[in-house]
Amino acid sequence: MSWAPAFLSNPERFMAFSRWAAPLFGLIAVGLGVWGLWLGFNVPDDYQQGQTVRIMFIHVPAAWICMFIYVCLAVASFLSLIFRHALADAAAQAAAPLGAAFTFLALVTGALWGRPMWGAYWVWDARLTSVLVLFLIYLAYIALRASLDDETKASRAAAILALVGAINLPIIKYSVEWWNTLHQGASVFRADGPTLAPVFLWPLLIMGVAYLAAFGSLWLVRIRGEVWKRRAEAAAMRTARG
Amino acid sequence: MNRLVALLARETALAWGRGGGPMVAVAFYAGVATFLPLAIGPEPTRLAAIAPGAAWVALALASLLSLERLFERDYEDGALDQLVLSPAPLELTCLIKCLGQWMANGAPLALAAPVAAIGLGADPASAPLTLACALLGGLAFAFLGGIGAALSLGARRGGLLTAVIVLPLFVPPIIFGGGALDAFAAGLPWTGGFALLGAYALATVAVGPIAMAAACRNALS
Amino acid sequence: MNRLVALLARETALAWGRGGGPMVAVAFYAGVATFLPLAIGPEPTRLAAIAPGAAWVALALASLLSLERLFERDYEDGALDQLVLSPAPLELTCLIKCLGQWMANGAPLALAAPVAAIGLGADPASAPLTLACALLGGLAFAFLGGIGAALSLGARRGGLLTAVIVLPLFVPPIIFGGGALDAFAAGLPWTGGFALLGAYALATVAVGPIAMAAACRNALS
Amino acid sequence: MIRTLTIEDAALRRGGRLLFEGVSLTLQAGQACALTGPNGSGKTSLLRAVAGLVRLEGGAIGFGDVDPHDARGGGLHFVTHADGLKPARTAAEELAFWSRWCGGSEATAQAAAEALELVPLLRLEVRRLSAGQRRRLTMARLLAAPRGLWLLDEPLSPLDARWRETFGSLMRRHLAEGGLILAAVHDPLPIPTLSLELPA
Amino acid sequence: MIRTLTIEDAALRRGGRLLFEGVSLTLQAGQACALTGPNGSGKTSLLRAVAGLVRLEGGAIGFGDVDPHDARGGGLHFVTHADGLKPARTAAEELAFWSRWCGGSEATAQAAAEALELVPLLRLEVRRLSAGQRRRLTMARLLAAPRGLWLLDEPLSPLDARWRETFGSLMRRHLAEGGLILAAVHDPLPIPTLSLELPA
Ligand code: HEM
Ligand SMILES: Nc1ncnc2c1ncn2[C@@H]1O[C@H](COP(=O)(O)OP(=O)(O)OP(=O)(O)O)[C@@H](O)[C@H]1O
Ligand SMILES: Nc1ncnc2c1ncn2[C@@H]1O[C@H](COP(=O)(O)OP(=O)(O)OP(=O)(O)O)[C@@H](O)[C@H]1O
Ligand SMILES: [Mg+2]
Ligand SMILES: [Mg+2]
Repeated sequence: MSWAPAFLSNPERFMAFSRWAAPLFGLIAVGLGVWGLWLGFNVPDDYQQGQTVRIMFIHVPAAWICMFIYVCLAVASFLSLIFRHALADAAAQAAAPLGAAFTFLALVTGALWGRPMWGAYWVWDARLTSVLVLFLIYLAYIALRASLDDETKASRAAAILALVGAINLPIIKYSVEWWNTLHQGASVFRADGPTLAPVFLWPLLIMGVAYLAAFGSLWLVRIRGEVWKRRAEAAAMRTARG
Repeated sequence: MNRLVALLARETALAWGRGGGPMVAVAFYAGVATFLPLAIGPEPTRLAAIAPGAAWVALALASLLSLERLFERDYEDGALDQLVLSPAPLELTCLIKCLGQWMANGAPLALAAPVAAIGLGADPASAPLTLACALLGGLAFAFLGGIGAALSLGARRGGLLTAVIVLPLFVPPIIFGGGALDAFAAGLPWTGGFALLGAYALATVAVGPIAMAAACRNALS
Repeated sequence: MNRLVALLARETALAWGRGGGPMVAVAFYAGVATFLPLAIGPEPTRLAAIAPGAAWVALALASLLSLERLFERDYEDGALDQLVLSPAPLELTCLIKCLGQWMANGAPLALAAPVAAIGLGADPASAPLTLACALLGGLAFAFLGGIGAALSLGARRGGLLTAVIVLPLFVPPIIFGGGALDAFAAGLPWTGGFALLGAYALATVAVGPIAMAAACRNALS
Repeated sequence: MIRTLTIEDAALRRGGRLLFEGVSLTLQAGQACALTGPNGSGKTSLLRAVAGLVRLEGGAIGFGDVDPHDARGGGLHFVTHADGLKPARTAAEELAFWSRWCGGSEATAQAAAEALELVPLLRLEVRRLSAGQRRRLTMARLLAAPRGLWLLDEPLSPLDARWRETFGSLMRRHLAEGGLILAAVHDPLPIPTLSLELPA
Repeated sequence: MIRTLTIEDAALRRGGRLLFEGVSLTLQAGQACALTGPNGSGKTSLLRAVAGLVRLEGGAIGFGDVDPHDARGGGLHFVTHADGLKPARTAAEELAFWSRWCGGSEATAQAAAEALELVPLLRLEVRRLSAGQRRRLTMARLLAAPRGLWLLDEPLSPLDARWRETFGSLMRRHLAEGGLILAAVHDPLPIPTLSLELPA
């Protein structure tokens, strides 16, 4: 794993790095979040969507980040499966509930937005359904981990599931292009550049970075907790054997 | 090669005994085709509209409920140990197991699907597409179900876990296939959805055995 | 008495682990409720019309597919021998087994049925009747399935036999329950169909255990 | 409680083949009998016939003054290879259920677990138990619910020397309390026994 | 073909408990080793480790100049209680499948069935076989597909005296042909063996 950053493969250095990185990311998240929301709530009403356009600044970054977290989960699972790396496993375990939470946020804000826009909280179209599927896969990951007693077996089984579930990511991404759904297509991350007006684009990007920092901070904190828990368990095992 | 053929024959026979086979498929769809009009009332238009979709959903559910035990029995009675101790790579063994399951369950159900759909009042012209979707979809369901079954080996609440793992993974093929059938019925281009279904099925056939083999090794160790 | 309570607890736990329980019911109906609109298109009126019926048919299919192995495992691993060697009459034991199966599978499915139906767009006023039908129907399905499972013990192609024996017996409750639900939705008197469903369920509970016990004794000897 | 077992001129047919005929045995309270014979001679089948699980072709089985129906419904224990334990349940759950099913209480199940040194294993799933541990778990119901007649099918084979010894003393105690034992074996039991040999 | 088995300083952990450590053994072509130890000491687990089904906590297992992957994929036979036979299939079907799976042919399966006197039983379903008959069916694949190393878990316990004898001579023949045997047992084998005892 020579290409992986040293702090990732060495628990000691990871702990040293995350001790200051986690709070720093947290501060960035709060700062950018406040700024982004302030900008977002002062944008002019959209000619089509009116007031409700403001949900965008919560919904869209949440939708981005929940897919990004899945990528993190899949990469960490891959590393733990192939290299049997304990820290990668802790990272995967720590990421799953965060991913579920952000996916839930995207679903709820999307549903709230859908009511005024489409006249229904929920429609069974491909984009919405595939995000729901993402949520369910996060839950399945958590459930699978919880129902195997043997720690190493649980982590390997869950890692396999995480990799299999990655098949859903392209489906979410391209669902709007493959089907004529109610949900609109990509307007920011496009090959030919964003098509969004700058007044909307900037707050959106700021909120995106804020979400990213928030996730980074929470993730590091949870990995640290996981590392501590495992150390404590190992110590308990040692003393138990005398 | 010889041993894989033998395995395929055995798995098919076992899956057949476990609740598969053409007669079961026919019975199952006969059930759906009889029950559905009985349960929701026999107005032809209502029925015809939902017929292919209902047959399609019934296929997914039937696959789900029969796949759960694909590995469990072999795991508990020691057959899985013997299957692992062989020159045949475990990935191939898993592939054959799923294929056997599909041949005993999925394929007969697929063959019966268009009949059931037409029985419910679907346009006979849709039969070839219904069949093709059911064949491909059944393949995807078999391999996805195999992954779920292998992952939940040795877990508490194995059956539940299989369902929780497998159901979300079933959604994309359902969307693809349902979309193709719906588009066909509406006279719209349906090849897109169908191609995606095929791609998804092939992807599960390619990736599924690797995941299953890893999961089986993990459960045995 | 004590031992029957213990048996009920065990059977419920086993059925639960075997793929039952409230979570599976929820997952199963979540599957039905998700798959159906995906497969047949999301037009609300279409969906609402078939919602209660679809939930009802899904219940029958789920019971059918999960019941097949009610006795088989115990027969093969010797537990049935031990269950027979007891002061409790085998009829009672069989009754408890089916009841456990119903509590772990049928009842949660029944509880989830109205939710799924409403989720698909059924009139919320129909929920109590959907629930009542599903509870009674589930009971009938469990005992009918038990008879099939016991009869096919030791037979080659056990699963097939179960389906062939049981499916025709499933038809009357389906008709009664579907009729009641349909009549309710149309604002017609529905008590007739419902009463027939109740009578049928009670009859299966009364007769089923006798048939099952005889079939089990026959398979063991 | 069963105090006598009589097998009179028993004949048994399986799948068209007559396994044995003219087999007779009388077992009194406090006696054990080792049932021997080559593989496939019908030892297990005879035990099943005594337990009422299969029907004799000819002859009769009696339990002294106990009604056969009562004798089979709660008067005897039958321990075979097919132990009916579910691999996915824990040893504790299985022990609790089977001892209650056989008429024991929580306390007797606990006592049996202690006597057979199963306590540290109780939290394990049955599939994790070693062959000998699993056999001990099966045997626990012999102690958890006292019954007169023990029908044992190769009871000692997966046990180690120490447990064969211990189980021998448990059998001696059962006999001393007026119990009866009929055991199908290939190796001699560590207790004094009558013997009944089935022909090939 | 495997001609050497070396176990060096093996340690094995199951469910958090260290079953054994520092276990070593060298087995050469033509040698058999009896693996003994009390119930739960890890005999079955060690056999599974040799078969590559579980991972050692420490130490190493080697097969001479045979690659471990090849050795486990077709170089050895592993016979345990959990025989993987399906009760509802016939003996003929199961024998045919497993011998083909192990690389044997129809002819070798037939020869094995004859050597183990299984021919009259072949049409029966596995669930109808007696314990000893079923064990013989499991053993048939040892003969149907020749492999160097036999890992046997309590191979003789359900067999009668005659079959123990016969199986002893089959083992002797296997050793004479340069095979190796590692067998977990509670009773001594009817052949000369090295011995390896696991501590309690
Ligand atoms: C529960 C319902 C909804 C879900 C699950 C959902 C999901 C998503 C997802 C996954 C994305 C990221 C797309 C990408 O990166 O390519 C996204 C973006 C977006 N969503 Fe939603 N959405 C929902 C409802 C809505 C509604 C009602 C609207 C408003 C009409 C809406 C407007 C948007 C917009 C404008 C974007 C940004 C697209 C872009 O610029 O890339 N969404 N949504
Ligand atoms: N339903 C059946 N049809 C045909 N043969 C049967 C049937 N059931 C049992 N048998 C045969 O009956 C014989 C007796 O089996 P049983 O299990 O009683 O033998 P056993 O003395 O216990 O042998 P072992 O020492 O191997 O355990 C066997 O040869 C078996 O194949
Ligand atoms: N996953 C697990 N978790 C906890 N303990 C386990 C697990 N797997 C096995 N064990 C324990 O490991 C020990 C070794 O079992 P093993 O089957 O190897 O013993 P054995 O020497 O073959 O005993 P026997 O003579 O009874 O067959 C047992 O005490 C068993 O309970
Ligand atoms: Mg026997
Ligand atoms: Mg062992």
